[in-house]
Amino acid sequence: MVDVALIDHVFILAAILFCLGLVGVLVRRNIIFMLISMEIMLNAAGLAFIAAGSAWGQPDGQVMFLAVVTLGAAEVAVALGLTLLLFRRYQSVDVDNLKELRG
Amino acid sequence: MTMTELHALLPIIVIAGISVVLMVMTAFFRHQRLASLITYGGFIAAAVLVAGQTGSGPQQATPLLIMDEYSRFFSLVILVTSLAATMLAYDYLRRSDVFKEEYYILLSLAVLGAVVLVSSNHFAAFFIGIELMSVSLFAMVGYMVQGRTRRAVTLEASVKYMILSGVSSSFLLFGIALVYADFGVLSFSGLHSLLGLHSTSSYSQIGAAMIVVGLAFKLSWVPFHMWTPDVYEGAPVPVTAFLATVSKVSVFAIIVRFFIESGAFRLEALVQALVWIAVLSMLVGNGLALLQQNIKRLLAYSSIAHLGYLMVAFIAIAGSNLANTNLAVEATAFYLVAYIVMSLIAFGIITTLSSPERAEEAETLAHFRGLFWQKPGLATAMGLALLSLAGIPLTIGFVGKFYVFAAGVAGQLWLLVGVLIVGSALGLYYYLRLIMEMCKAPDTEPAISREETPLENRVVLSALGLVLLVIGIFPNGLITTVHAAVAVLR
Amino acid sequence: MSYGASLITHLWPLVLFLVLVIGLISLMLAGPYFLGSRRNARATGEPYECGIVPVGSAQYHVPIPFYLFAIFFVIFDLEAVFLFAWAVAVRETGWAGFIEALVFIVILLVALLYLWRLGALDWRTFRQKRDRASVLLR
Amino acid sequence: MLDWLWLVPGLPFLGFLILFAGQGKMPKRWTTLVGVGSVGLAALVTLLIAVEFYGTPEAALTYRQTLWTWMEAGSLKPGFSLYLDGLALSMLFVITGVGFLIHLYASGYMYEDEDFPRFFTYTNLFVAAMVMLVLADNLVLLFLGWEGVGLCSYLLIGFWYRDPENGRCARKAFIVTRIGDTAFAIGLFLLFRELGTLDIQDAMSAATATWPRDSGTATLIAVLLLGGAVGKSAQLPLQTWLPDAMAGPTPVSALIHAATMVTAGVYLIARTHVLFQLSTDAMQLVALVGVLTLLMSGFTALTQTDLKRILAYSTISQIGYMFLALGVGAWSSAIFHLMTHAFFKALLFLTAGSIILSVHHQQDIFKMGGLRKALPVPFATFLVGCLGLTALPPTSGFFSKEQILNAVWSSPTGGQLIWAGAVLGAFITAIYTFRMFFIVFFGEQQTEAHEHKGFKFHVPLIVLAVLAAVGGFFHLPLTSALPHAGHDHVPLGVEVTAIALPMVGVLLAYLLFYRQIPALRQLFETGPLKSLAAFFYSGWAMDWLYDRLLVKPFVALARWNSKDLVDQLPAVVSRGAALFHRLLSLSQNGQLRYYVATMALASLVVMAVAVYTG
Repeated sequence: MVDVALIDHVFILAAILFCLGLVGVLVRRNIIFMLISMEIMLNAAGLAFIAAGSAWGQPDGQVMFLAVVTLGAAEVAVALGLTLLLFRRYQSVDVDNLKELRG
Repeated sequence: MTMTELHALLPIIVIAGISVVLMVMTAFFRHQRLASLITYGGFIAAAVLVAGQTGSGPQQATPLLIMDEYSRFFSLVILVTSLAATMLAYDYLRRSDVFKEEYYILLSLAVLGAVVLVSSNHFAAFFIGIELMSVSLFAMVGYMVQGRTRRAVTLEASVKYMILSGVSSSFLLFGIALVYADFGVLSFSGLHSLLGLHSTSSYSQIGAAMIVVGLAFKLSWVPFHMWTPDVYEGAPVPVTAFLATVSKVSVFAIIVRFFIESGAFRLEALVQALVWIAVLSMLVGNGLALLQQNIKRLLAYSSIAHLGYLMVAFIAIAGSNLANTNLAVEATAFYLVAYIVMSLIAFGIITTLSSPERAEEAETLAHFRGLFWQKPGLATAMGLALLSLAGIPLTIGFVGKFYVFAAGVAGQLWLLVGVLIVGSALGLYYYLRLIMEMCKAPDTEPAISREETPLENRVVLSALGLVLLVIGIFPNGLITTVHAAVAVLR
Repeated sequence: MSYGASLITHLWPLVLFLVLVIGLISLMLAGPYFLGSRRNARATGEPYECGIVPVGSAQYHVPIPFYLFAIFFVIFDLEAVFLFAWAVAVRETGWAGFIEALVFIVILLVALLYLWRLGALDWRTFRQKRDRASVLLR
Repeated sequence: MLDWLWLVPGLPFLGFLILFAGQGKMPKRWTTLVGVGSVGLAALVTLLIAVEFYGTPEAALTYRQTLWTWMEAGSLKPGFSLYLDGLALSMLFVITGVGFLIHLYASGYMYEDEDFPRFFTYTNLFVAAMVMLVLADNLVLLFLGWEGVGLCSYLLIGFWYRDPENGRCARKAFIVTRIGDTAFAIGLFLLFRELGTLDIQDAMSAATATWPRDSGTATLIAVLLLGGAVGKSAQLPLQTWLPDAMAGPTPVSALIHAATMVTAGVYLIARTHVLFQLSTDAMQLVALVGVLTLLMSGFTALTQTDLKRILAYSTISQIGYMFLALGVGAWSSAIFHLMTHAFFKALLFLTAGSIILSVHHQQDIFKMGGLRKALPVPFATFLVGCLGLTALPPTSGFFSKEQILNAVWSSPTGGQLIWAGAVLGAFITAIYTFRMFFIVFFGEQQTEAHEHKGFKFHVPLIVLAVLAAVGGFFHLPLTSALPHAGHDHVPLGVEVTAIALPMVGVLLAYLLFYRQIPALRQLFETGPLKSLAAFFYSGWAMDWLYDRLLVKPFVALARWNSKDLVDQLPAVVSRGAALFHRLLSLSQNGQLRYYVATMALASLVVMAVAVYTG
């Protein structure tokens, strides 16, 4: 491990971001906010990659970050389409409307 | 990139080519038959290429991907499965009123992801593969939301799948980042001399746990399984067929490789956690299926249970005896194939009986009541699949379960073996219940359409049924193949 | 070098960046205040929204093409990031890298072609397209 | 030619598949062709194999054909291999040869039946399973064949399922043989556990190497196997199902319940003779079972009035002779008697079928009478069959039974007393056989009779009659497969007694039932002998005894318990399972955010486990 203290700090930040995102997904009912929270979780992982990569002096972390960002964009692309349909169906973006499938 | 690497990557390039060609085609004219033929052709060509490379030894193509017997075997399995699933979907799509061609684009992208996934021995390729597959899949789950005659639950299923899948991907990624931070390596084999050996750092422990959590979601291990029944029920049934087979099998194949090559089995606490996940999967899956009335949900729960059975063999790999671990790896590979065959038949029959033009899927017991008297061929195939799922002798499912059982006994996993037996007994009940339903006298007003079964479905289903029986009676051919395929691991 | 010193050497560009940003924004806000003339017309107090007159409720339906374009932008923009990575290492990767980048761009082009033919880049609403088609047919 | 061995079980099985796929929609002509032809071809292949087999020196008379190894998981490698030796070949002769003749006969006998195709579907499956049982080279396959023939027997006894009585008989047969099968399965399992191999030949050679003479384990396994054999072959104390099994069509009685399946027990003991040789006690038990059964069922047959039931009891009695032969170590004599018995008993059953068909399904012999004129061919063939059953020289039955009786006299597990019982049995056999014969064919004609003529009826009868007459001169290739009993020297007086007593019996029957001497009849119709006869008639009241001893208490116990444990246990299990299901279902509440929460919580647990216990 190189530069232990710095990387620990960044990882604590990333972990906080990750938890914030997770809590956001849990407590928000608005699907837009859930998506934003999801993006925060993804970016927390991205931040962790950048930090780890720079700690090891490798470009791999940044490469992974690019992949993460692309994934985020792709997910959002599909997600926004679904959000529109959700809004059209229920006239709201509250995911708690979705409870037909159960049992 | 050298020419040999290019040659090794050729199957993947062909699969990627399918989606590009389809996009160009769709841009200028729409034609479902042509699109389907291009897809079939691409899958067959890729499969032939993979088969042609079999036996040529391991080939590392770029640091990300490895083409060895193991990845070739599973690539082949995925391609053949996808071909069958695509053929089964043709008639269903034809009768629905949405754009059809994009389905093939999405499907070939998902297959591309799956093949990349099983060929990866590096976290980057692993992650790209799994996400390519997942993103394509949640587009496919929500594929029919636009149709005029849509099922109301499709949207719900796709939203749920998307959100949960996104959350699980984040777990997976964060886990990878933690492991990377600890060791500075992203390749599986690079971790082998590190992971679990210096246990001082909790980074890699938490990281490995988070990776397992992320994968557990994709594999619907209990308690990460909750999306499974909802998505299976809500998705159009051809998509469910694909989701239940290709995505499960590819992720399971790679988790086996990851655990063996990275030495993650040395993390004893994690293995202990896996034992409890396996116990829960077998019990909860079967318990939820017990009185389930919706066939798609029933199959979802049963697939949870089957993934639990698979875990018995998976955990048995952790043992120290080399012969036993080889047996366990073989058992997982064999059971995966068996699981594909059985599930594909079951979902294929639901696909065949469904009527998308009325936004109705053959998912209630009423659809199956008296099927033996109305459509004896389909009912026989369904009966075979159910018997195989229940693990009745002379079917592929029995041999698979026997294999898993043997692996569990050899690894002395008595708890897991015991639960496996209890789970199988519970399973017998609901599979036979469905068979009995098919044997009953039909309702006066049959719920299923009286249409002729399309040729494509008939061919695929009889081929699968034949495989189910032939491997059930002569399993040695597959056993030899599996044996050769898994020998490269470790 | 002590930990504190190393932190400073790591962080000073960030600090500088922050200072510059704050300075620039202050400048931009303060400049008009001193330089601009003051008039009190009807539209002066209204928020400026890129030329669109803000009328009605803030919660109105945005046409779907807006979202589509936003998504296209995000995606194609991100793909450019990969090209950027290639551009950094263009000499090391050589011709092989060039061909790979070419393939990548071609695939992007195909996607664009697909979007174009699908009509996703068409701003008009469904009704407008239909009317246009009927005009052409006539 | 030996390579064609797999065709012997394969052809009937193919026939079964074709008939099954035809689902009764094929024309009757085709059904006949497939049903009879498949068995005929199998018989032909057997014949060709036999020709080659006889050409090779006897010492090398084994042949193993591995079809495929089913799977190899760990050390367990169950495979599908066929093993042919003299013993198996002898059985194949009987099964395919006699089986073919019976099939041919059945194609005429069953022609009018609406379920004609179903009949051949079952019988073809039966032949395939029986051949599999005989040719099996490992215990798994043996057990598969064993259960297969049991299933076919069940299906065929209940063939006319519309009469619930037939269903009851089928169930009885199934349940009673099941008791034996359970013992058999336990025995097989023990054998596998002790010797670690499923291969029969390996197991036999391992048995001699592992266990000393008269070892407890060997005795236990042998007795358990005997339990299976007793059930399948309807020996004491599990013999009660066979008379009821006559509810099936007569060709079935001939094929399954006389010639082949019921002799599976004999085959089993002969196949595992090494094991029995290790244990004197087990051998003694086999001999005792044999002699007691043959006496008991002989006396019972004496008083029966139903033609088929007489034959059924005589079958039990004759299999008793085979068991006796096995018990005294006269292995090849047992198989020899098995073959000759198959000839004359199949003949008797088929003839009985013809008679019954001619008199409009009348089975009571006292309502027939004087049929000699009306049915000349059955009369002649029945006579040959009766002579064989009575073992009068020079019919086939004479040779085999003489061998057995001589072996009993000189064997350590036999002895004079058992010999006396066996000879008494032979005497009784003569009486009841000719009682039946005289009553059916002589005296006053009681009923109309129309003989069913034709190729399909007469050819099997005549061929079987010839076999029953001259079958005693056949030489079975058993020398290498079974240990030779040694040449039995018995005193001349003993031999003469054994030959003479049946003749006396015939004479007695002649006097009683042909001449009907009043003094003798009076003896039987009055006093203690009459009640004795009633006792015999009821099959020594065995059914009554079982009913009182086992069935009634069990039913009473069940009834008394119906609200209690026995019923409650499954109910508790099912209710518990349902409750389990409902509880779990609550977790699937469809709420997305609840799912995320569960996931987050679970991942927290997994991570905590990984960190704090790692």
